[in-house]
Amino acid sequence: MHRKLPLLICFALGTFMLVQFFVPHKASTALYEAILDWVQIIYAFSLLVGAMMLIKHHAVIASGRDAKERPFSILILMGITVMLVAGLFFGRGEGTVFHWLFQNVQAPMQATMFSLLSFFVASAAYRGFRARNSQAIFLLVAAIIVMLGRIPVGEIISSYIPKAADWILNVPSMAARRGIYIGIALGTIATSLRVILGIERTYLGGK
Amino acid sequence: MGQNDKNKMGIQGRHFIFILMAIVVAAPLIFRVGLPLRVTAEVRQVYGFLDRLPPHSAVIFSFDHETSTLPEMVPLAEALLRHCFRKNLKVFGMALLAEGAAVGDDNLRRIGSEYDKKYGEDYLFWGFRPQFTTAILALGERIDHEFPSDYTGQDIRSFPVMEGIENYKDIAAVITVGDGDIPVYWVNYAQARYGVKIIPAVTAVMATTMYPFLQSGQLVGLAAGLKGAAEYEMLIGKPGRAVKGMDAQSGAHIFVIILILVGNTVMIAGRRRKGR
Amino acid sequence: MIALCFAIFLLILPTAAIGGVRAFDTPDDGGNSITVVWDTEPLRASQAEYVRIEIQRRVVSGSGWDDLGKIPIDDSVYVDDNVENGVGYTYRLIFTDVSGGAIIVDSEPAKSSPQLFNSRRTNVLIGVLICIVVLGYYFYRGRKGGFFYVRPIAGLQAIDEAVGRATELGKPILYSAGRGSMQRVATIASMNVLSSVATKAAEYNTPLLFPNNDPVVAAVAQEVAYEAYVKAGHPDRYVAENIFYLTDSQFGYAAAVDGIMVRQRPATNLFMGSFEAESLILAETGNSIGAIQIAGTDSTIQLSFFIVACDYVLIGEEYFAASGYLAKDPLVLSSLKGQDMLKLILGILLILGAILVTAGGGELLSVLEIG
Amino acid sequence: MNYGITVAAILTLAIYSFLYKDNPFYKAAEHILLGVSVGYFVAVTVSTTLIPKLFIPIFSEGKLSYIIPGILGMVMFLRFSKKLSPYSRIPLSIIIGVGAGVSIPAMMQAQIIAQMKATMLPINSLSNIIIIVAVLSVLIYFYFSQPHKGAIGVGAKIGIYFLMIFFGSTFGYTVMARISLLIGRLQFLLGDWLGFID
Repeated sequence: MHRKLPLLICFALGTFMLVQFFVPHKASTALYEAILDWVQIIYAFSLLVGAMMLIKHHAVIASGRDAKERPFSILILMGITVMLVAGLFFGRGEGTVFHWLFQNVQAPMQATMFSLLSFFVASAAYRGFRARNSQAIFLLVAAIIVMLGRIPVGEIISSYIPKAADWILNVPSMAARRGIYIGIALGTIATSLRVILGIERTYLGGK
Repeated sequence: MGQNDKNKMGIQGRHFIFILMAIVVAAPLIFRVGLPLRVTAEVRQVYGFLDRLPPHSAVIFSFDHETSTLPEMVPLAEALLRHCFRKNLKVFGMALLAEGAAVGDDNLRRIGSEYDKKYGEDYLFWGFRPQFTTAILALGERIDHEFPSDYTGQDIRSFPVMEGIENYKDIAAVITVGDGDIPVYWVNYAQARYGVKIIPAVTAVMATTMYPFLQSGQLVGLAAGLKGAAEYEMLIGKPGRAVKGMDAQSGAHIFVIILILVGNTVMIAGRRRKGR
Repeated sequence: MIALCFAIFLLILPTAAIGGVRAFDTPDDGGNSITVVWDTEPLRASQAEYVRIEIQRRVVSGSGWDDLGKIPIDDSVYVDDNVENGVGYTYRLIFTDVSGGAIIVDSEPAKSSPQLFNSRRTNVLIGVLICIVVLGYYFYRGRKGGFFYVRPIAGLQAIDEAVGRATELGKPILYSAGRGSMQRVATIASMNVLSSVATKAAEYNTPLLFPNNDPVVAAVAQEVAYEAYVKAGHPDRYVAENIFYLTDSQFGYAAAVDGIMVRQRPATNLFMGSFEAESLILAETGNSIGAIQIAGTDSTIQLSFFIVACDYVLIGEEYFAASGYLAKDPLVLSSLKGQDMLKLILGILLILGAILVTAGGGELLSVLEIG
Repeated sequence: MNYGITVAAILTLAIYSFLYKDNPFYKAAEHILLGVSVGYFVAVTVSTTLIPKLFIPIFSEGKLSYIIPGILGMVMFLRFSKKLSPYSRIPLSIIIGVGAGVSIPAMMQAQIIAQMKATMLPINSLSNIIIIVAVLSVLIYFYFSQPHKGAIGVGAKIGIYFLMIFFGSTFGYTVMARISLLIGRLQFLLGDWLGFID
């Protein structure tokens, strides 16, 4: 039952959603709206499952003996608890603990974490980005034109640079991306069809 | 032993580049030059479209990003929000990623108060919905069914700003402030299926992936990255942090280009030496 | 030309009646809607300056007119979304001019009904049907055990050579699957590549290091690698400790893998999977220790960095094709074949379309209008 | 004095300490971040999605049909049980089945038909020709049924160079994005915190 039923559900719902696209009749819309609701509710639970897994993982470490890792797992659990209690019971608007922690802990740290990349880009530019063949040369030249063309200095060097950047973005780069999109669209249609027909079962775990 | 020394050198060299990078960005922030900015056609299209909307048209701001890209997302959202509030458009906020919810609510209230707008009368924040495909589709049927209450938990039908708003047919444009693929989902599921106008305000990383939809007319325009925000700030005549950051952006681009050129020269020279 | 236009104008002017009001069931919808249209041309052409349009409606069998409101003078369409299906309605437009004079025009009665098929989406239906037929055919053949050819992929041959090189130099191979969870397609594909790499590593007795970012992926990888060693006939050479879970921190992972690279100096780095920002740090360090690097991923952004920092890169679909080829998975291969066929069809249509437009048949492309 | 900004600045610096090397301060900051993010996420998901979309309909509006997705959602938690975990595939199959069903027409409509139409350009300018050739050659590069020889080989070769231009422009924009993030953080440190700049 736990093997056959999911395949049957996939087939039934997949087919309904596919056909519904072509049918404007209200009878199909009502069921359609209900299904959209259901999916969002179940999906919200699945997100909570992910969070639970993480909590479980760190709860094990926090209660274990690994003195090196323990304090960090305890930090995670503390963070979760404080934020959860604050958000669920004491409001989320301005002036609340939840809002303060979001503004002064979560947001700045997350943004800083990503800004580390600007440093890594700089060192990789010197040590890693190599024009090792003609393809890489094309890539780097396009990159440099775009980088110059999108800043004021590019315009100062030559008025052709921003124009060249515009052209690259609107013509060859755009068209190549379109080719990729069409390929991805076909790939998605093929995968979706396999899911609906029940021949793609990787999501069920194991083949 | 020799190898170990080399590693140490490598790490030190890397630190040297890090420090230079910090200086290259920090110095122009402190000592501003004010290099002239060129406004691109893509950003002008966004501005022109919003500018031509009749007053009280409804727009959705969907905050489809996480906090990691705030330095790019907030200036973009601010500039576009200022324009919409100044034009007296009805602004509805929502988020398809959880972290966008707190950011969006905050932005709407902050910029709304700059223009004396009232929550619930001029603008409203609906909140967060997971599973973006189904959320985008559901808004095409009935908005008050998808969001029965706003972010603060009050009945959505109790707000006067919701009057006459049923689904996408009452929405002039969706502005998706996104740092990932979600703007593409808006195109696939809202633009194609319901004919909604989509305006992507995205991180620079996502810019190149928007062009195919821009050329095909599936997008109204494109405002990308801090540079896009700076251009928009110029267009609405309210230069802010994005404009102030553009000197630093210029400096850092030149620095990275120089590093690439020097790095490659060193490699070619090294190869020649080995060749002999 | 101008004279001709003027003549037509004069002809129309005296006879043009204001109105031409038509009401009909709104097409391609779920019902409860009637569309009313009228000509605005006579309004503009007329000498009287019209300032207002009002619209009213009446149930055919009923008596009184209900006010529906005012309409901007430039509009020529009104959609009434508040009607009952199957009931006849007559619409009345009242055009008022600046002096207060009004013209009243009634429409013929119309009924609303829901449609079963949205005819504006016929093009999508045809497209979907073609996909189902073509893909279905190849799925069927795949299940019957059909064989599908896949072109040689340069990056795959490079992996073989790179493993050989590590053996010659007596150095280890470093493998990373990035940061994707086990559900990600790119991670699943990575396990197929790993299986092939581990088989070779077992044959050559070259150490294979695989630090992981996700405990589940680490467990699966251990299983996959062990199986490969057994298949190669050298289960004794398998070292479970070499495939291990490191940390789930993004940059912490990158820093730790950096440390492994600098200390153990692998001759070959293989980055196969779903990567995020950490890819930059890994590829840079790998480059600085002079390792041969091969990457395969579907992330556009990371690809742009990998291409300039690695020796070979499997780009998007190419990576999945390579993995399907290695796993000899008939399902993946048949799907690939079906997609190829569709690409061929689209390519031909594209050329024909461009020629058609060039030859002046651009209006025909309206069949591709989406709605 | 605004304590919030000071706290944010200290945490920002703790993260930047990673640039020297991986260290306990960085690690602690990173774990606090992870904890707070998960807590935030769960709080927002429960209070702004599950409460209005599930609990209110069931408990205050009496819409009992919502009990079904509620139960299916709970079934997801069976993943934690070794014996019952296969049942968690039932709700999963709803999400996946619906996703598959809606994506087929959407892909056909938005990414194939609309994109094909936009590529069918009159062959009368260099840019138009390049667009058509680029789309075709990229499709050829990702065509796996023939070896890259002869005409197909030439097509694929052209395709890879167009791909390189795309990856190059993405590279340029990505560098731009990363630098913008640093600008934002330095504006915070130098402006909001230290007050050197406005």
